[in-house]
Amino acid sequence: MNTLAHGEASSYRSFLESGDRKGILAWILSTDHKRIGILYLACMVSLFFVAVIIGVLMRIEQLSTSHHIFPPAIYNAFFTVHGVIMIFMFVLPGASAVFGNFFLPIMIGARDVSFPRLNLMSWYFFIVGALVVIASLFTGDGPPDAGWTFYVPFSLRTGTNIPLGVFGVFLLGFSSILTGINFITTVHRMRAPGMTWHHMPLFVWATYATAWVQVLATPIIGVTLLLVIAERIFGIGVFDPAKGGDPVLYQHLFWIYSHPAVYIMILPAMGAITEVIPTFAHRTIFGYRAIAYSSIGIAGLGSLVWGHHMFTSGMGNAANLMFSLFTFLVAVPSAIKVFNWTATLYKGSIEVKPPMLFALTFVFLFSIGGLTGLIQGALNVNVHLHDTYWIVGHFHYVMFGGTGMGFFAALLHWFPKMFGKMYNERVAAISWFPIFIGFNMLYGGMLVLGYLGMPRRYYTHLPQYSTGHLIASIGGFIMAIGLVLFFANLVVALFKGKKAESNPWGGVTLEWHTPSPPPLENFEEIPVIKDRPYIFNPETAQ
Amino acid sequence: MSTAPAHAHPVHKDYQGAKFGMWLFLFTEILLFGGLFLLYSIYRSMYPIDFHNGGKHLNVIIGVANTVILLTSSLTVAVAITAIQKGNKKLTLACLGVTIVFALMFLANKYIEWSAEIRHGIYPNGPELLKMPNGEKIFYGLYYSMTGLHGLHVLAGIIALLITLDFVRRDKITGTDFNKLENVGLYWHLVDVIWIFLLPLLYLAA
Amino acid sequence: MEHAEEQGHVVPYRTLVKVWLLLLILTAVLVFVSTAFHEALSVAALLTLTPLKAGLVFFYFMHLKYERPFLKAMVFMVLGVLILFIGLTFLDISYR
Amino acid sequence: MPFFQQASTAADRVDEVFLAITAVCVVFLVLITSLMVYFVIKYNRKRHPRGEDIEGNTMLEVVWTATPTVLFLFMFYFGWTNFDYDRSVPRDAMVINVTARQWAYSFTYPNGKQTTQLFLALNKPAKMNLHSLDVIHGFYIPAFRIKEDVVPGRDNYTWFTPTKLGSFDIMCTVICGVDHANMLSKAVVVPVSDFEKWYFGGEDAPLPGQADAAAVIPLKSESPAVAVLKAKACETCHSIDGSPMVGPTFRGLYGQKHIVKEAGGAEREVVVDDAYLAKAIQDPMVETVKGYPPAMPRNPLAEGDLKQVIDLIKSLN
Repeated sequence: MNTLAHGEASSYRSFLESGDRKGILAWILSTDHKRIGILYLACMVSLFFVAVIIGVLMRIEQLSTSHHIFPPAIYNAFFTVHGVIMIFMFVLPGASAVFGNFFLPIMIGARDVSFPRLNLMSWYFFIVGALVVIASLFTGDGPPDAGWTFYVPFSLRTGTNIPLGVFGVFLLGFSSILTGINFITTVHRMRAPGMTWHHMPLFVWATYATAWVQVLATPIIGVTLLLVIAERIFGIGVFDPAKGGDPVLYQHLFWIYSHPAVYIMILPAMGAITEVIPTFAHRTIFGYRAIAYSSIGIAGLGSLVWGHHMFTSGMGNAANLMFSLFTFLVAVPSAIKVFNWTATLYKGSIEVKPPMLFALTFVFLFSIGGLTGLIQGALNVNVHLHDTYWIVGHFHYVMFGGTGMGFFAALLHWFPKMFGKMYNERVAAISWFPIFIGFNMLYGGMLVLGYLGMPRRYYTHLPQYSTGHLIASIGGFIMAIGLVLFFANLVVALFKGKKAESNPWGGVTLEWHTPSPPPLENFEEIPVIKDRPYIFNPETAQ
Repeated sequence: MSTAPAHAHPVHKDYQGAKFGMWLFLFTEILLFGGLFLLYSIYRSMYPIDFHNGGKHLNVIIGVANTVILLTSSLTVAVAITAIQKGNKKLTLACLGVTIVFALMFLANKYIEWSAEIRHGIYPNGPELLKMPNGEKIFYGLYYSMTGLHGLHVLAGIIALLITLDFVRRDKITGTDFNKLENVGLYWHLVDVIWIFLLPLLYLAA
Repeated sequence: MEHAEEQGHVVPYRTLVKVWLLLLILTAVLVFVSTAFHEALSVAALLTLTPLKAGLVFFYFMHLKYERPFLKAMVFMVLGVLILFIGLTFLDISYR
Repeated sequence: MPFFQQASTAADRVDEVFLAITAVCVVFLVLITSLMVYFVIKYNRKRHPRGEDIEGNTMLEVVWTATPTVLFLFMFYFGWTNFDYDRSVPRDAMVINVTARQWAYSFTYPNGKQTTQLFLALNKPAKMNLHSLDVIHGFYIPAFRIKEDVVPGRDNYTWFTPTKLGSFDIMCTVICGVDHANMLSKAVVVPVSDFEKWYFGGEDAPLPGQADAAAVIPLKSESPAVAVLKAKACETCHSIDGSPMVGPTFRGLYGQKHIVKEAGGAEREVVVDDAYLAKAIQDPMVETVKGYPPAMPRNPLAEGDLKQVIDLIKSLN
């Protein structure tokens, strides 16, 4: 079985020690998929903390209705920037660009992605896009304040620096497209001999489905954002009601991309969870095909539900009906995944180590996110809940409770493999408590506030919502402490951690057959795959 | 999972993969323009008469001339690929050169057309356009965005074709290794296909 | 996985020229119909001839005819997705 | 009690569907969570050192695909039928025109009466025709469970039948600029007799429900200039008593020196005089005042109104 686990015996050089260049150039000019994955990781975690700090500042502002620390214009910029960074620079590329880049080629037995230079270019688009967005905060007539959705006509009329911010997002979209093209081609062309579609690990399936959504949906937002820029500079009029344009069409185009984008965010995280759960349950995944095909189902159906962001926009009734119907149908494949993950625990041999703890938390929090989605998917309830804190709470359960926790679980799961260092498992488990408790106070509180009628994007609130805001803010502070502890633990491990074994958790997919960290070429020889993945106990396999 | 070492493959180019990647890129281009086509079809259904009148002002002759130019340039690129497959380097070079000339002619026509309209005050926020009904403002907004974005693609195509031409000249693209030429060809044909749709939507809408 | 696949089909010059002529003829018909006849007919011509022209370019100039069935299916899938996007948006506009 | 206030016929329907779906969701969540916890304990590595590779169970897959599908379709059905109710306006509804602008609502009744608060008769259906003068706003009354976006260039509507006396918050839910959070008003529901007394009572009739809405100042008793400020919603950003708001206060403004930024980005100093005020009011974005957000909507005044407003600002020194 472990013919390739040669880390202990043969002398090898890991990808971190290989390469012709030294210092920073070894990183920013590297076309190695593993280095690029780590580049993404470093940028994303830094940007994540910028957005977390902004989030904490917003929670501080909401502590009082009479004392305002920040003027409304700054608060509006806060939630815009928080949204843009979190959505476009963390959760959207997150699991796909970091773990997809690092592990997708290894998991299918390839030496690299199909287009390594394009892969590096994609990272450059990402970093330049991020820098442009950040530059938009400090140039022009003030930071963008239209929310991350940039709804027209407000984004056309406001005096702030929308065009530059929007251009930055356009570049980030380009990065996403190039990554998607790369992953699809890699999965089609680079699989090792015997790695048939049904022998692929489920993380690869999820990343593959995601890549298709990236390729097909992102151009729509690209052209939409270009039109917003053209509207601001030339006044072409296609979105300007003063010239006969229809602002609701902007919303259609925006959500044609941005709803599938939610699935771009969640699918790779689901894929990562699907790796973590069988590894720590020490048994095969339950319902391999159901999980694989439901990824495709989510990607497909998820592209047809964008209208549920627009139930109160005065959309035609036929559209309201169809979009609500599709919204309920897209919940089915998600439900299938949750059931299969739960069933995978049955008759396993479960160890609740930190990655598993976060993976199970993912299932719990994502379930709340999905179920609140059903509640607001019902048309008449949506009329009440739309644009309130309920929505804010819901999408944080999905994006942070889902993608975020999935990202954390994947990071804990693969950290020893990526860096060859082991973190302190006890500290990682301790950091879970403040994150979990704070999370539910913050976003659970938001759900309640929303049902009571607290609209989103208010720099202050009416007095009847003060208690709810106080609880949410305290939860936010508790969670922030947990996040700092979580990442501090990993940073310490990076420099002072024990050396990690090649397979610390007893995983069976290909990446655990390479030494930690993997060598530059991943494999000395390309493996030949004879069997399906996730066979932990061959004697009991059906 | 059972694995066993296989014989190591020598690293070599994956032509099918490169072409597949190019097709994926073309898909994104189709959807990029698809967003504009979506806007066009919706606004046309909202303002049918204004769109009809808007199309009347456009110069059909230039539109059709540009269609013929692009179709022919598509032919020359296709011939260039067949020629390189057959090892006819001279014909390949000639065809690519002709394609670039056609592309420049296309842009020249576009320049003549746009500047005539701009002289007449028909451009976004232009004095004449502001006097027109809303539907025509939208029509011209879309006209400038669609042909403008398409023009940028033609410009990018010219640069790509020039680089390819140089590669063929220096034998970096040969009868056994012509994937780059093929991919540039695919891109150029797509630019042509988009224009095939723009012609009836904008010029023949009247 | 097959690595020794052929690099592509060689399309004869004759076929390419024929397709080019056909494209020019279709363009002429399109222009003629849309200027000389009633609007309904010209819309019908637009909706049939234009995709036909695009199809010719795709199938012969872009060698789609000689590609694997998977790629053909993907091209149609992409066009289907675009049509679905437009159709669902029309569902809003037509029943407001 | 302000929590879970139900004050319209639609509110009961929304809460019914909400509670029904929430109940199903809670059952699902409890089921999944307790199963996970149970498995984690029962099949812990210590108790169960070897796992079993159970690949799947077609029967189970079918059941847990079909069950949620059916349940979800029911949820969809209830949401849809009740939404249909939200969109079907009764014939006898009173039609009130709602005008939204940055950052205020105003309401126009069929007989021409204009208010900044929404007065409603108990148990009488009312239809809101929603119009925006600038950007998208979201007309929202949480206690009525209704909301509809106010989209410029479009004729959106919503309707409701209030079922409780009292005054309820009206809010804006679509980000519309710096003072989005203060784009508030009240829906004041009064008995039919009180409403009719005001509605048919001529121009000077006192507003109904004064006890509930102490803040309401009758328009008629104000100077014409203040009425203009209210009608054009200037007072949502500019105070006349010196208190700080989004824009500069009018108190003491005349004769001050300001740094303004021209469109190109160049800065220069201006003295606030008649000519400057006229320009800044009629075309606010040509030059913006340093230290304040560039957020003032273009909302030109008639010649006479402009003079009155400038005179008012002068008088505030």
